[in-house]
Amino acid sequence: MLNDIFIKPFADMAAAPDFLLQVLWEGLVSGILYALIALGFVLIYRSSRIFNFAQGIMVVFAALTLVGLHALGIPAWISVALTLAVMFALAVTIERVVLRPLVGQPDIILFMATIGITLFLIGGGEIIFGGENKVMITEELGIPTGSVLLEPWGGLLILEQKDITAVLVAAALVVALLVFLNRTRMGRAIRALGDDHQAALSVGISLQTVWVLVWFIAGIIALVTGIAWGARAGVSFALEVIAYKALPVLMLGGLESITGAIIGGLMIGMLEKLFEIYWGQPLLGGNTETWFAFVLALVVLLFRPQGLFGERIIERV
Amino acid sequence: EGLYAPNLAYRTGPFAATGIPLMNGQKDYMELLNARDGGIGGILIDFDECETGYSTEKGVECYEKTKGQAIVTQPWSTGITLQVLPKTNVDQIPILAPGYGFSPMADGKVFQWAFNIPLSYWDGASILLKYLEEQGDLSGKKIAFLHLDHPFGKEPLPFMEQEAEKKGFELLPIPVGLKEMQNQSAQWLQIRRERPDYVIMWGWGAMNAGAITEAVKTKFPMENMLGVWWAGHDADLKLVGEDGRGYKSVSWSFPNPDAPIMADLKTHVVDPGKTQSDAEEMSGVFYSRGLVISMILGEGIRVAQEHAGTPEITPADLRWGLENLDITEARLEELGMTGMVPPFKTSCANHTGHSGGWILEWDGAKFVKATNLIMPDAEAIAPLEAQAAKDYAEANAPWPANDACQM
Amino acid sequence: MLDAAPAPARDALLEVNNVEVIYNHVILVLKGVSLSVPKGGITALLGGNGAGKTTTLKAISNLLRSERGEVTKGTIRYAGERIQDLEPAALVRRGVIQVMEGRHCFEHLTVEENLLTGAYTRRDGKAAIQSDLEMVYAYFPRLKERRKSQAGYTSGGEQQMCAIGRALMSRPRMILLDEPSMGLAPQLVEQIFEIVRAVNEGEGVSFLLAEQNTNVALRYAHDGYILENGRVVMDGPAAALRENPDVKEFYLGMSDEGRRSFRDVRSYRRRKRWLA
Amino acid sequence: MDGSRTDDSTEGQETVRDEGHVVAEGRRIGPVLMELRNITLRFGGVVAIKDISFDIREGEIRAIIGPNGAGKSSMLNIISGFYTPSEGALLYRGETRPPMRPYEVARLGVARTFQNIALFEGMTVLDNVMTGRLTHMKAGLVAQALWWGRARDEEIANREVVEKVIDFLEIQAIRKTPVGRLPYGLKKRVELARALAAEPSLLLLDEPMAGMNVEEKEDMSRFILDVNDEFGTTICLIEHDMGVVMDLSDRVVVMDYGRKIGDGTPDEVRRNQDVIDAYLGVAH
Amino acid sequence: MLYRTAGQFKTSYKADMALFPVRQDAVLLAVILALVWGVFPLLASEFAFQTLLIPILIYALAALGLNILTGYAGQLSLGTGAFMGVGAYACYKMVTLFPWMNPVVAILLSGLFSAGVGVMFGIPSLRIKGFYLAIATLAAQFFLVWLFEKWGWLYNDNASGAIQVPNLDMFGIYVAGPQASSLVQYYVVLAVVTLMTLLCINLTRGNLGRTWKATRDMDIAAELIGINLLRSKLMAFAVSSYVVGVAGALFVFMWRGAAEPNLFDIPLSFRVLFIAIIGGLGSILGNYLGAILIVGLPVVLNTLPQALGLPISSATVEHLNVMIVGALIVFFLIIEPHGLARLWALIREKLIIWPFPH
Ligand SMILES: Nc1ncnc2c1ncn2[C@@H]1O[C@H](COP(=O)(O)OP(=O)(O)OP(=O)(O)O)[C@@H](O)[C@H]1O
Ligand SMILES: Nc1ncnc2c1ncn2[C@@H]1O[C@H](COP(=O)(O)OP(=O)(O)OP(=O)(O)O)[C@@H](O)[C@H]1O
Ligand SMILES: [Mg+2]
Ligand SMILES: [Mg+2]
Repeated sequence: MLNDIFIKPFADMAAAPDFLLQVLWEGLVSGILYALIALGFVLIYRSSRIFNFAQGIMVVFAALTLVGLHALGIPAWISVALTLAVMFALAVTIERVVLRPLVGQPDIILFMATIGITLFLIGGGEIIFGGENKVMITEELGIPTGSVLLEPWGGLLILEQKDITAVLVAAALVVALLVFLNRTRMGRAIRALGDDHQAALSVGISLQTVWVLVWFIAGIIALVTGIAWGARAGVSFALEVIAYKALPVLMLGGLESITGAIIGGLMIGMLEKLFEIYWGQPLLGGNTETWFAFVLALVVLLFRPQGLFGERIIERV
Repeated sequence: EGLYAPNLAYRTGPFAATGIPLMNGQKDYMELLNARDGGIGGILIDFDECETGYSTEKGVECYEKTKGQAIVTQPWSTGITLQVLPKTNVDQIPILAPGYGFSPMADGKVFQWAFNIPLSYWDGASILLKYLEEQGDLSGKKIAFLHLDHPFGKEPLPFMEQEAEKKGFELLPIPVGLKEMQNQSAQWLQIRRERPDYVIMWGWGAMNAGAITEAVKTKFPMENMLGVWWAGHDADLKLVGEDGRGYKSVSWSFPNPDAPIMADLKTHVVDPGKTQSDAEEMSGVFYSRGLVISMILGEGIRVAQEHAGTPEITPADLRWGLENLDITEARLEELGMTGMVPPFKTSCANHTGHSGGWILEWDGAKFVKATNLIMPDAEAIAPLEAQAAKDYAEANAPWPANDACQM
Repeated sequence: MLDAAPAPARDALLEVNNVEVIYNHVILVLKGVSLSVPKGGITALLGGNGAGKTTTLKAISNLLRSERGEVTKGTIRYAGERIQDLEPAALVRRGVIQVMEGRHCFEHLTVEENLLTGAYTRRDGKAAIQSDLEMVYAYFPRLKERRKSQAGYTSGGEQQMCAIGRALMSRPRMILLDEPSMGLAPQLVEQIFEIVRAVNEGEGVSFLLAEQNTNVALRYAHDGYILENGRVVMDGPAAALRENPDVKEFYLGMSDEGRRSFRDVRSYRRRKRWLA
Repeated sequence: MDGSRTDDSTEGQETVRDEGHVVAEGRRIGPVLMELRNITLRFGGVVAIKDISFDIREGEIRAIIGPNGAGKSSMLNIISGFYTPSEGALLYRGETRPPMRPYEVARLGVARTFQNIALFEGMTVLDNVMTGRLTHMKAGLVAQALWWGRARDEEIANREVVEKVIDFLEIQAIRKTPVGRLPYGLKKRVELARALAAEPSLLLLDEPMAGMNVEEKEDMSRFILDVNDEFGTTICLIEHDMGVVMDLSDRVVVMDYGRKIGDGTPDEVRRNQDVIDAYLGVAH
Repeated sequence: MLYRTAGQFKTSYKADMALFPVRQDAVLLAVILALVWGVFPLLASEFAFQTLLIPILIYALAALGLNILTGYAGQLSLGTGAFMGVGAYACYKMVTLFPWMNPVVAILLSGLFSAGVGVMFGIPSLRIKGFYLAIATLAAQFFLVWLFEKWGWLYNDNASGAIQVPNLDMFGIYVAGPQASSLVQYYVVLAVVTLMTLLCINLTRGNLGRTWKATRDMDIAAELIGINLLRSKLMAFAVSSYVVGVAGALFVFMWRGAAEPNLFDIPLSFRVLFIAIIGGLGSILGNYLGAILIVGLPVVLNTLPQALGLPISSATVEHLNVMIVGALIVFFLIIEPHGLARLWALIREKLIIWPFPH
């Protein structure tokens, strides 16, 4: 028993290093995708302390819109532009209809509201696009689809080119966001807003503008995520469930932290894969990925209640 | 107005993709009967859908809602079937679960009201294994059983395990959680590590697309991958097209574009714009399976009407009808459905009919029959069925058995 | 003298006319408040707890909405323009900014970042903002010391300064100051009011300040209004108010023989004449 | 301020200084209740309190004053166990108090109010004050669930105590209003009520009169004095209004930048040059 | 003036602490009780029992449990579904292991198990706050559901992996399982729910209730006035999970008749959360109002198109449902973030001062 837990798994890893690499790579890629969703969360949380549950469905929605538009015979890149327009419209509507009337309400109320939005989008999306699984227009977007075959230690390592692209794009996004938040006036406003929106109002920061902007950026991120993930497993509402994985990622990384989202994403992506392959499947009957991330996050939180990179919780009286 | 035959359909949620063509097929068939023959036995069929989204909870709600006037309930999910199963003895409504549900339902003496015509999951598993044996002895081989972690996916396990014992192959069950259908990299990494000789897939909904793309990605030899009939959806394989060549799926139904019924459908349903389907979908396996499913119900009703001597049949009459189906080649001819389903015959003791099935193969663009009809291994299945039925009845005592049935 | 009529407006910059405010649709708080702040003037808004000072200020700066409060009657004009329906942001751009009661700093931002957010609406370039930052630091050296620490961890007084400094950063024409002296050390109070005066005289910024510390407030203000549960009960030039016996008694705690000791409070109890 | 008060309070302070338990102004000042020895408190880099020692005697009113950021609140937080000092020791009734969770300190009979009001916004005034009695209620889960026997009697008994406090602080009128809606000043009063309800032996007040006008300050003063007199409660308060501090307190600690720059009777403090420079300024 | 409170004076604190200080409330309640105990059962159809009455009660109870944790003690939980599951599985094991056991007793006992599990997952709540804590509960959610799937012993290793409620009788009447009549089940549920509600009302208005609210409103201050946070929070987790667990047992034994693991998955948790929040956090009444809305609405919406004879496919109806529910959630949050209960309270306030505006 102990042997199965502490020795065998590592022996297996050593035995087939190429396979280990493959596992890590798979973990990395899904980790990146979790992280991308988490990014959307973070941004919105930063600006309004809103825990935006709708991020997941926004991913689906963006992807479906893109595919749907293209299905109407609109050239890929134009559909991308149009999709962005749609996401912008969405941001404006949400701000007008949902956020504005709920200014200053307790976090949990806004959280609920975003769940409301989620349901609304699910229903609407199903009506507009239908429930069938669709193919992401990968080639049309000029994303390389082949796969790179490496042979470390004479083994086999399969790297999908589209995954590589996803990784690169994600990296770029993160850098951009970091700069935006910490270096720009708007970025400062966003963070201020998250701290105390009353005060923010009083110094003339306009909730409307900031929120629309933030939700729009979240929309863009959603689109990127949608493309990346859709390229892997087609586009359908089943995709929404991956959104849950973003939650532990957030917690692990810290709700306010962009870097946290990324590092958390990668950590969770890889660790859950490793655990599933080397412990879960042999010892626990598999499917441990459904909970591992959460338990991991929980354990980490026990030691750092604000997550690895989250802002220190200020407690004063 | 007409016989109320509700269908607990799902055109929404992660399973809609595979559900919709079936639902369309079922619906169009009834539309056809109504439009062409004015229903069955002169009475219209009120074929109405209740949306479940494959959610067991919603399904039960639909059952409760419809059971009042319905002559039949078509739960459309093994989960829902299992939950309404015990109720049917009380409500006395036949469950029609063609090709799904609880395999032991074949034992009509115990499950008086439940039908899984024409093949049970255990039949399906048996056929697949027989086919594989034709390719070579299974002993010492390793078979991965990639299944949805859900009552549907677990259903064949008892039989598979028994066969593994007998035939001496290693069974490697790999569950796919509802949340992982889209992202099965973990499962496929496991497959890559375990290097099984075959992968048998008990998949449904988004899981199929996920599995097939992963298989292609990880370069698993497609010809060694086989699925249950619900994992043989054209759209899922169109995702990978050429790369999917060689993938197989057992099926008890097959599209036949030249069948007279297709022509009738065109004139009576498609042209009047009564269908929600389209040409591409209608040429697929699932749509035609939808037709067959409704055909089974239709035939049940017809037989029941003849027996009852009135078109206004009761659920009880329908049960008699479904217990006395005899779908011969000749009958299929009359129905204009030649080659779309193997002939089969039910009885009060045999609620499945065990029609047998074909192995279909994806040729890169569509499914083609790869074999002739293969029959399930009855000797292997029957005792298991009997036992399971008995256990079930005990667990749910008091459970009335149909002792009137002398067979 | 005791009537609630608005003071004769000598080219009033801000005019509040008979404003009524209701919270949560049920709680009536302001029952027709009228006041006016002359251009370049310092006007004090005095009154006990719950009198409605904060509410009045928020009504002016349009911060009520997010507290489920609303102006149900009356008009508010700034530089002759009706500002009731403007966004707070728009107001700030017009030069009206509020320093809120209590310490509303951005906890997780550093003191300096806090100050910089004050300049959010400004478009006149980094240089100008930098020089103003220096100005603020000149006013509050303490802030300069703690510029790099998170505002959430600074002491009450430091946060108060931070809030005021932040307001100055927006180059306002009119500042609504809510209880600036609350929780500040006496020196600091004087200091802050000195700053208020300096700013008022230097950059000609007008002030409307809600204060409990009547004593100081009336020393620095030009004129004042006294609010008692939602109504203006007295108003006039600060000097006059300071001399008013009632004000002396209830707000300055003076009686004819000078200030009474807090130890003696148990032997007597002040009673308000006009709300007997 | 008016010279008249100086002499009699000096006399008071004289007696206090000689031997611990002599009647000062008809009020008994007992032995040392809480002593702080060489307390130092650091937050990462920031040194909030540097090696401060002082004591609080039973029955006295002890004031802590000092410029903003001096470390007054932090000092209170240390006494009430919210911060644990980096160095130094607390002695309660003579023996060193081991590091405790705040709630344990509260059960020792230390109650307090807060600089930035910390009421339970979601509850009515009555409930808020009732929470003050928590430490006195023992009924078990079941009894409470059944609203029976001990649970009910306790509820009523404590309710009576609370009502007394409510009358005492003259907040009967708002008994059933949610505190969220109360104006600042009243909130402060409710907070005091909550602290009093616990019938503490040591009462810590962090700027009880901030943001109040004279009239309200006088009311507050009255309450503080009455509590101190009638229940003999020891009080330690932080206040910026010199008038109040000088009039009410028996002894005053002056802090500046975390250091103690003065300690003694109001008059001593008022005369202390460092204090004048650092804090009082010319105004007083 | 319907709601005149003037003239109703309290002469003793006891009277003042009575459940219904205002007479009209008591009357109203009496009417409602009469309805649910007497009138509904007589009039209700099988369909009404199965899709409205029984589920509304059960969901309301679950929401009540959640409300104790989230509404009163301020600990956001997204794991309600799983805790209901624990209750259900515990009950299933008990009745299958000890067939002699009285089903209602079994149901009440099963709550203890979920309470235990609840406490276990509640322990982190001392350090972890707010949304971060939600993760602890999500961990519970996903882990437990996974366990329900993997741990064959829980469902007696039957092939389907689902639990089937056997026919259980009490004094010769079937109360659970296919043979049980809806009427009987309705009364059992009603009885249990009524009892639970009463107990919860007492807890929340008493000392414990105040402890929880204090913890919720400002935990630092709470600790500083002598509340042992860990104890208060764990107590909340225990009580809440107990109620939720009982609700779960009822859910399966008195209503569903069978359950597969993913029935207890996150959508269930959310539905209960909706009910609690739409109904009003920190209120007892709210749970019922919320349940009526969230459970009743889809049923109504589903029957509407046929009633109006609209030619909408049931799928579209379903989507519209989802949309409308989503929209309604937002809508209600906007008109009254503190939920239907508060809405009622406001109306009441208005009634009291009616006809005078303020
Ligand atoms: N958000 C709110 N909801 C309901 N009532 C409120 C709200 N804010 C303030 N009030 C009520 O409005 C009245 C005036 O409050 P306000 O804060 O304006 O008084 P104030 O003069 O600023 O008092 P203080 O000097 O203590 O700040 C108070 O009685 C208070 O109860
Ligand atoms: N939790 C904390 N973390 C970091 N620094 C702190 C913390 N609490 C207090 N400080 C620092 O310690 C110093 C003293 O703070 P404290 O609140 O005790 O001042 P104070 O004397 O109460 O001032 P005021 O009169 O303005 O309330 C301040 O500089 C503050 O920044
Ligand atoms: Mg105020
Ligand atoms: Mg302080």
